Amino acid sequence: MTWELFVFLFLAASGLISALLVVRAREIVHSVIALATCFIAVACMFVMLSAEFVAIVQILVYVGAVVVVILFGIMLTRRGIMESEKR
Amino acid sequence: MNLFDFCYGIIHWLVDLINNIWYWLGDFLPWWFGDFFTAVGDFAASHGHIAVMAILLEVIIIIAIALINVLNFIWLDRKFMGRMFDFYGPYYVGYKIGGWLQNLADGIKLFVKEIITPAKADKVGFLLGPVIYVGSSFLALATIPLGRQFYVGTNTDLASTGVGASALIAFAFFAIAPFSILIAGWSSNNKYTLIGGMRSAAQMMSYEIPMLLTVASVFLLAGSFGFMDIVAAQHDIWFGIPLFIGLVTFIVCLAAEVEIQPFDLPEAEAELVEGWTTEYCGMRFGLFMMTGYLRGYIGGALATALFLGGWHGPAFLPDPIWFLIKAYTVFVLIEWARWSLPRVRVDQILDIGWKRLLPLAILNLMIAVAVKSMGWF
Amino acid sequence: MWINMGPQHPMTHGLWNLRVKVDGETIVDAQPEVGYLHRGIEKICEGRTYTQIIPITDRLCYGSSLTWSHLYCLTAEDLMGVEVPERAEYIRVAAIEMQRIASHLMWLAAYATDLGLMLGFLHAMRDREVFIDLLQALSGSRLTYNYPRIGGVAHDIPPNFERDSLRACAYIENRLREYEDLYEGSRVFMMRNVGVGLLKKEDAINLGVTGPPLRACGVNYDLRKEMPYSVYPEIDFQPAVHPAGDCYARYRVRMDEMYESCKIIRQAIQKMPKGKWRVVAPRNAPVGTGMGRVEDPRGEGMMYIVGDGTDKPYRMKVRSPIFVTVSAAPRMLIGYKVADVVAIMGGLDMCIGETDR
Amino acid sequence: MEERGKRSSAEGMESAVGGADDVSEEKVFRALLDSFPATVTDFKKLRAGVLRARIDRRDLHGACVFLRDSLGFEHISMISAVEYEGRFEVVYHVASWKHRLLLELITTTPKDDPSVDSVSSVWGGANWQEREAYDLMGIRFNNHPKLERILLPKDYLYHPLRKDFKGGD
Amino acid sequence: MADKKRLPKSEGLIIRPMLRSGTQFVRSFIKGKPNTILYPYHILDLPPTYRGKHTLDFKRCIGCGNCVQICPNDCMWMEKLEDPELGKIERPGVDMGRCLFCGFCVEVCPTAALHHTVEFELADYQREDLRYGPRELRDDTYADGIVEERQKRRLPVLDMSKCTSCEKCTGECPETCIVMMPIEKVGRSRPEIDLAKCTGCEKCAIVCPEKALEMKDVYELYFEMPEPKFLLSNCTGCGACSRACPADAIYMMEMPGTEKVLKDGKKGKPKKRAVFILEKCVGCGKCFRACKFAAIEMPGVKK
Amino acid sequence: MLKRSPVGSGLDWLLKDFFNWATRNSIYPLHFGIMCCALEMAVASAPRFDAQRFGVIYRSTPRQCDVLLVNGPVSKKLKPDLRRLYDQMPEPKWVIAMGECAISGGPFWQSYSIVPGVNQFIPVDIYIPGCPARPEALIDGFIKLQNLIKENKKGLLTGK
Repeated sequence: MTWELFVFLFLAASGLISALLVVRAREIVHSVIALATCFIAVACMFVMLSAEFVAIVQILVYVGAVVVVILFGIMLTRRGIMESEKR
Repeated sequence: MNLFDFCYGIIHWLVDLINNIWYWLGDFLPWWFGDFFTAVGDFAASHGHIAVMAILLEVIIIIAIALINVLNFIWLDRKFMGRMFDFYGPYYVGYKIGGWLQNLADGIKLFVKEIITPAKADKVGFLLGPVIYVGSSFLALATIPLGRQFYVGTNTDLASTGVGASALIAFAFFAIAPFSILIAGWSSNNKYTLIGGMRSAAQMMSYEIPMLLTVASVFLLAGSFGFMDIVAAQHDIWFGIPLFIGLVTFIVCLAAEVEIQPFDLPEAEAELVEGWTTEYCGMRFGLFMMTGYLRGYIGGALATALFLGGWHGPAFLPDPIWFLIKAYTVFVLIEWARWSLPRVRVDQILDIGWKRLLPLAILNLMIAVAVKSMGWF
Repeated sequence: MWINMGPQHPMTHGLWNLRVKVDGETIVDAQPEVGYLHRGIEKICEGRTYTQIIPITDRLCYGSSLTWSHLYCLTAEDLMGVEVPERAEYIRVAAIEMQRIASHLMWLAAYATDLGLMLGFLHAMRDREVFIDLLQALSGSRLTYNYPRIGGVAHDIPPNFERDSLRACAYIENRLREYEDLYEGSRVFMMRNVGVGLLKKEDAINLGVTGPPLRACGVNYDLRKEMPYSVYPEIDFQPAVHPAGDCYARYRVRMDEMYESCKIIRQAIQKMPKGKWRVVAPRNAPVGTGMGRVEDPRGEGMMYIVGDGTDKPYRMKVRSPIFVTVSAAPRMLIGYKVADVVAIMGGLDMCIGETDR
Repeated sequence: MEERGKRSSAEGMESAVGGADDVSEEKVFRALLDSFPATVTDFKKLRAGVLRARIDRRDLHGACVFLRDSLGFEHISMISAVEYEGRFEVVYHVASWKHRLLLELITTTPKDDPSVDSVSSVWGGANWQEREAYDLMGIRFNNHPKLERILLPKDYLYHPLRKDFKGGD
Repeated sequence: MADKKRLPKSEGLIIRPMLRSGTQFVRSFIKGKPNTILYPYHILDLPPTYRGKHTLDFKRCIGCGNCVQICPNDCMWMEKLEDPELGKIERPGVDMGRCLFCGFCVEVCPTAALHHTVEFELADYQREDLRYGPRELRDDTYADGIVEERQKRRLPVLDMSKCTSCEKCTGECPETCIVMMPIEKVGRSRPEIDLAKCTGCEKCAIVCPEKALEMKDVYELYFEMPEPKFLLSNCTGCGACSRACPADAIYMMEMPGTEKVLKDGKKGKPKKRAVFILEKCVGCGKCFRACKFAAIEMPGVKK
Repeated sequence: MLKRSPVGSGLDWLLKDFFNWATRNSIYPLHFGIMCCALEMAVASAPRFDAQRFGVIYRSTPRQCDVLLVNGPVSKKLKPDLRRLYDQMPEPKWVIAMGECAISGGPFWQSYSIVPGVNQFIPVDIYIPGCPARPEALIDGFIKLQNLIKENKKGLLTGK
């Protein structure tokens, strides 16, 4: 029982839970937030495996780019968000 | 002396002090107290614990530096702007130090203000937006060194030169911001914030590419991802001189990344009320505003470390001062352009990004490759 | 998606609402909505005597209040048949042209903020103060001058006024060249303005657009030349015209007008005769109608007064140039980006005070 | 893009100021009378360049089309509605830039049926001015594309510029 | 000047505006002091004609109420008060919360008692504090210190109680602007002076044996004030208008033929009738308001 | 939230004067122009008068403002919108009625479409007379507002 195990368990749990939330979340933007959390958890695991470069690239590419692109896709396709609630 | 040494010394001094007190009191107390204190002393003076202490101390130092820099930056911005606009800027609050306390007053006032969450806003996103934005920006700040000794190393090895891929880490965390901005803009449930968030994300995404390409040329010349190595490689000549195109491209991209004037479409005051911060109030808005300037400082620091030779300078000033002077100069340069240029349009900004800056960045990369293959670096 | 811009919005410079329908960032429909500042000035004026109306017409347009009180005095003089002394006419012309420069500088400042150029805003505001100071010395107030009277002007010019106004003209001409550097010298400004908000000449004429937006479409029409009032026939100047019809042309026309106004001020100061500056106007107006037209900084201002023999007008109608020009705004907006709204609407120089009355 | 660099000046610009074919006041008068002999009355020259004519409201639209197309009155300056005892008068100030003329065209409408034909199809600039006249004076303009209140709230009950209006709610 | 305009070039990308702003920066720095006026410490010099808070000279003011009448916004009112020096008087007050600062009240004041100062710091916490009564406006020294823009004229002013209708002044006037006008039904005449022609030569005042014509400084007035129309048939001779008139322009004269026939056949005292000296009238309408018998008409004045 | 917690009360007890100092020295008015006085409001931030010396910065959104600067006549069409702007502002907030139109309706007080005075539906703290009020008068009003805040002795637990 070293501290690495605890950290790993924590990361794994958060990764799993957030992955579950990606599927289960009612609001689609929430699931994207959960996806980002999942990616970050994975990146942290890479750090634990001493693969710092992969971790950084994981954050740079996935969180910084892929998630944003997904978010863009959601917002541009779902007009309902923007059409609703006319002031 | 680095931070680890510093913590080591302090902890050992403290443990010694407590042990001395204990020895003095030892005659009057039962024996198991002594064992307890010895155990605590051993734990406190252990290598791992001191490392954790050092990290905490680093965090505090980083935040302190960041906050003081932000206060300085806002003050500098306002005073510089004021002289350019032919007026004083902040003047009476902290009269003796040139109105420097104005920003402090602003911050404290925002802290005091009531925080309103709009009724129709998405509560989670509305809270997470500033958290991610501020957190990622502080993380990006973490790896930027101020001097040869003044850096953050997370390892306990005294001879280390900081985190290996520190520059890459800084850029990775720098790149998270559009995500948080999109979340913040979407969850406010306001059309202006939504458009602002979309614009901001689009702009940051498209400017990240030329920016990373120029940075790649620097990595190529220095042969490392770490700030320490990059700065050390600039001992003879700044990278900004062979890679002048890269420097210019980088600064333009920085202006777009930190959303200041010619590229501040997301906060375009004239068309979108306050951009994606429209619905935020109180300290949340204060954090946004502060982090905006913080990112300005990060930008200046990055440009300094990558292109302008970091802390290298004549020896009559200490390294961190040189570094800060350069970072402030870059910031003032950006501010200068900011106050004398109008804002560009959203399609034009993408045009500039993709059609002008990307080819320039690639050209810069080719120059770097040429220079490297000539064997000059 | 419909976006409401206003009534509280930094773009509007006043109180009005622009509903814009956007597809992505492109405008497909626009509906200006005015009336948030409707004060019923026409009704109020029916309950005031002819003299008392002058300060209220001052409040018609906060950008160039002198033009409107001058227009009112012209109309009332037309109704009553009052002859104005020549010195008063020259003082009025000089004051109006100063007001025109101040108004255009205010426009420049507002336009600069619209485009995000804070420097332009503050410098234009700073230089506007020079003319505000002159008008303040002339009339005694900063913004609502209450200076023209039916049958002349309220006071004679103060001492040193000639010298100061000539200096101010020289000063502003230098400054205008700096502005040209600041605006046209920048690539970004040209990108934002050239080819934006195009209005065809035929459309402009049909939609009743007047003033700088019309002259920016290549129509050389200036009421100071066409239907000269006051002493404009004796003054040599050229109306500023630009053929392009876009935002840049509007900007250019206004800048040229400021140069022309400096010329007019110089001539008016030089030609100003000695003599009386005011005659006593009758209290009651005859039965009949009076009509006056002037070239406001924003377009064609017009007033129509029906008198019924008492000391109060029976009906007073104001034609505001911007009220008509705004109705042409959708024609300019459709097809451009949301960010162009500020450039186009800013280029029209909105003044809600006269629009809503 | 050539024009961007072109200096703005009045030269080379088509001048709207009148040419050789000046239409004098009498010519306008004669042309109007010839075309609408029954309805145009009370023709008068107020001062140089300003004319006045009264016209029956039935012929208003036709006269306006005639004015624009044949006589070159291309600009509508102002539409004002005036309430007199027993009648409303709608005053159109129509300007001809070419001939430097301003025509004050007055049409009368009875109080129980205040309606005239809309001229917004003739001059686009008349659109909002007619809406304003409807809003403040309550004169209905037939065939107007969108006759709504413009300055006052949509649910306002009165027409405030009428003489019998005292304060409203 | 306009010919030398530079062509709009944009080749400089962003260099020219940045140079321009940099020049401004350097200029401001070298000068050491920007354009700003440090307001609460340095106050801008305002022109003497500036229209700020009002000030009222109690001694000059005659309480005519012309300022109240001409105020386009009804923000002034007349307040009755007792002054130890001046007795019972009526003086105007101003509601600063509604005043337009248009300056008509100052312009119309026949004795130049009301003035605008250059004071503008009127901000207050309560709406009621913005109503400035006459006591708050009082400043008896201010009006003497300023140069009045309106011209003073020396004019002969008639004191009807001394006039004997001797007609000497008519013959003396070189401009022939004095005409003897018979007073309706009284049987006497009084000199009426055409103010437009009068040059202020003082000859009439010198020649007057009863000193009824006196030279006085009168401010020129540019407003046409309403003139009272007197209907003799309605007058009952109560004298209310004469008492109300702040400018002493109404005299009560005995009119022959109105005596009451007493029981013993003798005639009593003749009744008095008002006589208006319109040169002195300031057009305030107080007589109109004071008259209860509709003997005075004043179109355009509210009752 | 911070108010009610013991931490908040403690902070307030300790740093009351400090919070008060910060609040009164950083006044953000709403950038909301109605009529003539709006121009003078703009001039007040221009180089000649420079309200920024006192920490006055105009913000465009009501969420980030402390002061609602009503600078013109409020028509009946605008009244609900203005009330909404006021409600959107976070506590502590103040209202300045600038110019005659905002104080009492000004020249339009008899008009059928103008609310005679903004104090009929919003509590007003400072009245600045003037038509329009000079920029200096506005700055004077801001200084008086600072005095008002100082006299209220409110720290963290601000509001009315």
